[in-house]
Amino acid sequence: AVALTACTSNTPSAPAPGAGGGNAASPNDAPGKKVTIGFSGPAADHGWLAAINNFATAEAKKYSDVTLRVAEGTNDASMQISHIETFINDKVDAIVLLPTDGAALTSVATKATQAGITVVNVDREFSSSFAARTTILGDNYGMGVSAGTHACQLVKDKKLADPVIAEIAGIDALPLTQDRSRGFADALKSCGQTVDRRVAAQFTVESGEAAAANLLQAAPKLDIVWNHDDDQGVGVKAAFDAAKRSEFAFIGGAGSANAMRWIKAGQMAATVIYPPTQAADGIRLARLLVQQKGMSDLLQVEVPRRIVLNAPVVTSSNVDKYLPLGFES
Amino acid sequence: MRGIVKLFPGARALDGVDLGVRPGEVHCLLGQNGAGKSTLIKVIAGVHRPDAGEIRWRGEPVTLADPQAATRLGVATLPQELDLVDGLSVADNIHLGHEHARFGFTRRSRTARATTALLTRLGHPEIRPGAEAGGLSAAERQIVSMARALSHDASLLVLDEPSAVLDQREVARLFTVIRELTAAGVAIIYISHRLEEIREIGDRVTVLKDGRTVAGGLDAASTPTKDIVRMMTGRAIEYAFPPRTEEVIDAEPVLDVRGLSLEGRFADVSLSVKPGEVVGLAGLVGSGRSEIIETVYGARKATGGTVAVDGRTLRPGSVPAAVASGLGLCPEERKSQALVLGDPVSHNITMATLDRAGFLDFAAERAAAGELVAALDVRPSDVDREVRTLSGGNQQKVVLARWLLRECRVLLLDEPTRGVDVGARSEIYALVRDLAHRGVAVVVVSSEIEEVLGLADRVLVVAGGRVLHEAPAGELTEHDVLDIVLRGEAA
Amino acid sequence: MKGNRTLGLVIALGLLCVVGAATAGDRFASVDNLLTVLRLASVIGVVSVGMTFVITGGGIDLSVGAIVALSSVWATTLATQSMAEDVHWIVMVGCALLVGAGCGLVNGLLVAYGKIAPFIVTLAMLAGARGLAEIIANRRTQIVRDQGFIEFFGGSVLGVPVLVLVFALVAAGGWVLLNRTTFGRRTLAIGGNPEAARLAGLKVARHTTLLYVLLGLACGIAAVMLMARTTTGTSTHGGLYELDAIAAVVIGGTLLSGGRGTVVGTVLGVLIFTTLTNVFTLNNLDTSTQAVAKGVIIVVAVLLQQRLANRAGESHAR
Amino acid sequence: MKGNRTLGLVIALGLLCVVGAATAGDRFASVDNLLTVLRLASVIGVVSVGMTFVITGGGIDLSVGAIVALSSVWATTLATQSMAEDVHWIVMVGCALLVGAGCGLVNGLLVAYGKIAPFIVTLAMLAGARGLAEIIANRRTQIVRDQGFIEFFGGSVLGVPVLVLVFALVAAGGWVLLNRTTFGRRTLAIGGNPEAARLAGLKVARHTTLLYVLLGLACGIAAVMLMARTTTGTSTHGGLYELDAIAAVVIGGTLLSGGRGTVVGTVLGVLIFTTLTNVFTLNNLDTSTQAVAKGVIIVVAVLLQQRLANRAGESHAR
Ligand SMILES: Nc1ncnc2c1ncn2[C@@H]1O[C@H](COP(=O)(O)OP(=O)(O)OP(=O)(O)O)[C@@H](O)[C@H]1O
Ligand SMILES: Nc1ncnc2c1ncn2[C@@H]1O[C@H](COP(=O)(O)OP(=O)(O)OP(=O)(O)O)[C@@H](O)[C@H]1O
Ligand SMILES: [Mg+2]
Ligand SMILES: [Mg+2]
Repeated sequence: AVALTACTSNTPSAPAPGAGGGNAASPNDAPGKKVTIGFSGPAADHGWLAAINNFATAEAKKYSDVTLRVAEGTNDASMQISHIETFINDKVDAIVLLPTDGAALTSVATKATQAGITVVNVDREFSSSFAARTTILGDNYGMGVSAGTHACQLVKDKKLADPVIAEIAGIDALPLTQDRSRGFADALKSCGQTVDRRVAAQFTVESGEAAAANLLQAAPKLDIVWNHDDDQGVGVKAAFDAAKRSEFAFIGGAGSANAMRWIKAGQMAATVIYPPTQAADGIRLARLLVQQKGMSDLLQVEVPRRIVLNAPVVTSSNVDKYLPLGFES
Repeated sequence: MRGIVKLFPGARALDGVDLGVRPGEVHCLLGQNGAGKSTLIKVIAGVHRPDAGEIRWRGEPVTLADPQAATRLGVATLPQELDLVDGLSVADNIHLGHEHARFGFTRRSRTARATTALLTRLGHPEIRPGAEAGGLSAAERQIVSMARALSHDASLLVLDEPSAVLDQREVARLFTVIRELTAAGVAIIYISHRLEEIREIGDRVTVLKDGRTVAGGLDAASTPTKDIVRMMTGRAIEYAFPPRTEEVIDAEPVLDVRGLSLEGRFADVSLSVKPGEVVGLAGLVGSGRSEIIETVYGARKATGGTVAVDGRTLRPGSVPAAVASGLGLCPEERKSQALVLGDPVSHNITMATLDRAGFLDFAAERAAAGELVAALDVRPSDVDREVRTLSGGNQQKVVLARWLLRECRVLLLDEPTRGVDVGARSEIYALVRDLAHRGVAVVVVSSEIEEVLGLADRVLVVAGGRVLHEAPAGELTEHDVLDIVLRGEAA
Repeated sequence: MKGNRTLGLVIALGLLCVVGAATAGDRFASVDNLLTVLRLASVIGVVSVGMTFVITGGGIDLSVGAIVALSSVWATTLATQSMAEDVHWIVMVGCALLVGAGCGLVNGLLVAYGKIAPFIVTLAMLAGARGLAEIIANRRTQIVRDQGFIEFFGGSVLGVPVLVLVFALVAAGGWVLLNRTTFGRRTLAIGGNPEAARLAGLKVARHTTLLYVLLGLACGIAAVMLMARTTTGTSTHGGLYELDAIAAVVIGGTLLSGGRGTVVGTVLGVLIFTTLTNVFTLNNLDTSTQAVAKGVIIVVAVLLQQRLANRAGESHAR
Repeated sequence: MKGNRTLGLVIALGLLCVVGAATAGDRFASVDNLLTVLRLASVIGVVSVGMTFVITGGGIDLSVGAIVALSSVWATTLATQSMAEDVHWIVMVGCALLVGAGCGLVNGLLVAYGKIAPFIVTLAMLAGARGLAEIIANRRTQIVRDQGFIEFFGGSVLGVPVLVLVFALVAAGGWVLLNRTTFGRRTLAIGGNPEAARLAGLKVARHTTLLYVLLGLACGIAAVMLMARTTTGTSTHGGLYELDAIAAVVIGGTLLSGGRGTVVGTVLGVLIFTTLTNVFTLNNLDTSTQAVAKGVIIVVAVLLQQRLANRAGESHAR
């Protein structure tokens, strides 16, 4: 798996043209055949998704041979299908698609592939492997596992007997939230623990604050809290601070710059990275695919079919390494 | 019907009413405002269920559980508060609930034909079956309601104040239709506050007072007016207009309207009213009188001409400007244009006196409202009661009270006695005169030419959106006015 | 007035098309793109036609999106799908319609006989139905396995996608029902003046209930269409449909207070919103700018349309 | 009637508290938890009080959430924050209030003078303001750096959190304004029968505009409170506030069609919803079950309350 083929600069406003990211520069960046890429993702209604968008557009700007078409972000599968249909009508060369729901977008993606368009599937996987040329997956289940494993580590390190473990999930109706929770629960099971309290927020700062405020009342004493999303984490943290509660280890998710800074300042135990650069990577890969180039770090001349991103845990011991990668949300 | 009782929260609307109606007769129902006439009608129509009493139909006891049941029996009603659906066409309104249809699909040409036939019978072939009811004038709406009642081919037709907004000509047409119906054996219950109508059309009279039958089956033609009025009100009332001011007013006019026009409605209307003067607008239904005074008031934006109060020209189309300079309007349709039905009487009375920002003084508000309610004899005299639950005539008094409280200098009255009983009517007449004495300028619009002539000092005759004639009221007779109007219409 | 109102919408749509063609050229003015717009409009369009009836009848329904979600989920459960496998995919369709109509019935009964404000009833249904959908689906996306179903609804008849055809049928049926039947007349009457309607002997409560059932049925149809389009049933389907549908209905000229409704206006309203999104996408506007532009365009369009209606109204009066 | 209606709400809230205490014991019935509930209720509560006025006056506002978002974003931009650093954090507060009132003014002018249906105007504002917020914030969460601001609004006075105090003040002010001033009375009249109000000489258009400005101002206050609570300003603040606020207002007994409004009812409505969520969370219910339970509880509560009101009404008549 390739971890973070991201750019050096994490702020999209300061793109480094032609730079091949932290990984070795390669002749692949040299301008080639003109490529039109359509990009469609969910409504950028929270920080991580906004970062996805920002990284994607910034990445596209780096290449003089890439024209990016961005469809309106939407949470309605039907609407997103019509965006893809528009791209097909438009005869774009490639489509980078972060579906609102992988299964729901599968058939239209298959149609695009059949129309000869290179489809790159990002983050939420299609239900058919014929729908996309390449799939870049953030690992939601793995993210839960990472968080759970780290929690188990904490239990062992601190020698907690009968610890109270809480989980603040994101939008509960989304399959990705279910995957994260499942991963978390499975990892905890391995060290004999369970989730004692679970609340769900809406991926927004405000809902995070409200959910956390209620959670704190529900549990007078907490040992470990895993919050799925660092963007809502800003609100969660505000609730903790307002209640002056810090007796527990606070683990985050996604890996925003805010979270990293808190870790550095000792206000947070850890966060699990869920890279918001996936779509940007998708655009790079789409360009390579259309220009029929391979990935320079691989001996393979073809771009792989499936790339699963790692979900590393950031703690105070390695935060300095990851801080530059934290996204501002 | 025997011993009908109907209770409302806080009121005994009907308290043992007896009523017997024979086929082919016109049975008149008389009573003061709030006597319970409309409530009784609603019981017959199946709208209200009586709390006690017995209803027999052709000798059989029946229960009228809902309006459908009444319709099935052959009862059709024309309710007092015109209940038309604004968004529907005239034809659809008339046939609502018993549409001409096949398999649920409306048969439009048939409906239109039936509608035209009904309207022609009522003398109004010019009302288009396809016109939206919302765009009709009050009188036209009344006609449509009447057509609606007729469309049922009922054997008992109940008319609750059908003539309230109609002029003489219309009333005459209505009577022709009623006579046709009675000749065919249809029974009619007829409610009106105009006693002369009762004499003309009625066969027998039942008088209600405070929810009880005080007299039933009186002969309509021979019972003396005095007796009827005494039975209704418990006292004798002279049904007469108060004397006019004799002295010539030589003050400058308060209200001065010059060349006022509203495109497509009326043109070049000039009128001036001096303090203490009562000016009447006479004319037939649809002649544009309501629109003229609404435009004077700023409720409609004039397309030409000026309105000046005390020599200062008002901003056209601004009601607040008009009110600020002392104008007040009692509009034609009290329910939709004047009252907040769900609010208490007191709030409705003080509504026009809220223009200053600040805190409310409840005690003062209730006291002021209470005083006016007492002065105008609004019944019941409870100022906290929702206006909705007041009878029609009492609602009208509430609107009047609003402008009395404001002490406006020019009062515009559009059909001020619509639905008001004999007693209250003479009270309102006296009130208007009294106001004039105190220097208020009054403009009165009424479809009863007699009322305009009796009440006003000076009369303007309006037809087709033009002022045809202006003369002191004393110099005109009903006949003259009709003559002028008809000649004007012909021209 | 009514004709002018519709004319205003047609002009707005026309202008939008002109802008689309001018800025995106052939990419906009192609048959394929037209069909894309129509397909997108179909699902929300069916819901909006149903919503026209409820709003015309003096009600409102916030639960349409949730009902769509619940119907789609229920129709794609393992049980339903395996039954459909044994019998025919029509079972899934029937299930979706039944669930939709059932939810509508609950709404209708509570509004008409429980006498609770429609806003509250359907708000409760919004929460309840979506919650139930999540529970049934266990928050997973359920995939439609029946290829016959997908092929049927994903297919075309004489070049017209079946989805668009369904929308056209629903719209035509809705128009006839509202304008040419006693049911429609009564709906207008009940919305415009419920008291008068009662006096006229209409069965107001029963009729009101029927209106909600009708809308529920429309939601069921929309769920089927969505299942075909996305090949899935999930509790996240139909998100914010309530706003979209009400917006289309109101922009179309139906009075939110009831008593006046136009199916043609609703259809135009839906098309305007869908075309707007399409033109935006073709012109590569970013989402935030789109939102701002959308807001401004709505206001300007309605203002213009009102001017137009007034002017026409005046000249009519002369 | 009105008293009974409020009584019904009080009983509903009381029952909820009993259930809370029974199922969650001391965790529910503690001062801390009470304050938590109140703090949660504060932000949406302020918006709902403002909404009461607009709805009572016959309007509706779908843009409240978007206005909250825009205000919070505008008040936390780099420019505003550095100006606040130089002067005082009151600058941020002023900025939020001004932006809120400004948006309200635009809504009001378009409704009252543009004569566009409030639903459409505020729908446009919903899209526009949120889009603008996203553009200004570049979809980032802007962190409030001024500690003075956070400490002030995060603090307590005599054990009562400042946020709760602000809510209490707004509610009390709203109550006085609606029930004890000519402004409130005019609002009722205009909502009850706008034509009658106009013919009685009230400045209907100006007053209507003011109502929207008032609500905009409330949104500005809510934005400040949210900034203090979350220590951030972002374009995602205020999500679905329109539904929550309207729901609280309507449950509280204000007529959606205007003409009748109760601030006390609204406050109770907000408290009921907030307490419900709190009790659910204390009992560790999952969100789907919460949603279903919420739907059922709303309907049952309103039905019960109506029964109660009717019975009381009858006994009153005897
Ligand atoms: N819904 C109601 N609730 C309470 N009281 C009512 C209601 N409807 C009517 N009333 C009362 O019943 C009494 C009779 O009213 P009704 O309308 O029958 O009078 P009416 O004889 O028709 O008077 P008018 O000549 O003014 O029309 C009045 O005192 C009125 O206030
Ligand atoms: N909003 C409207 N739209 C179309 N026509 C109208 C409207 N209002 C009034 N009219 C028409 O204008 C004419 C004048 O009506 P208006 O009400 O002023 O007459 P009027 O003399 O007061 O008679 P009355 O009030 O007794 O009907 C009528 O023919 C009426 O149909
Ligand atoms: Mg009456
Ligand atoms: Mg008139």
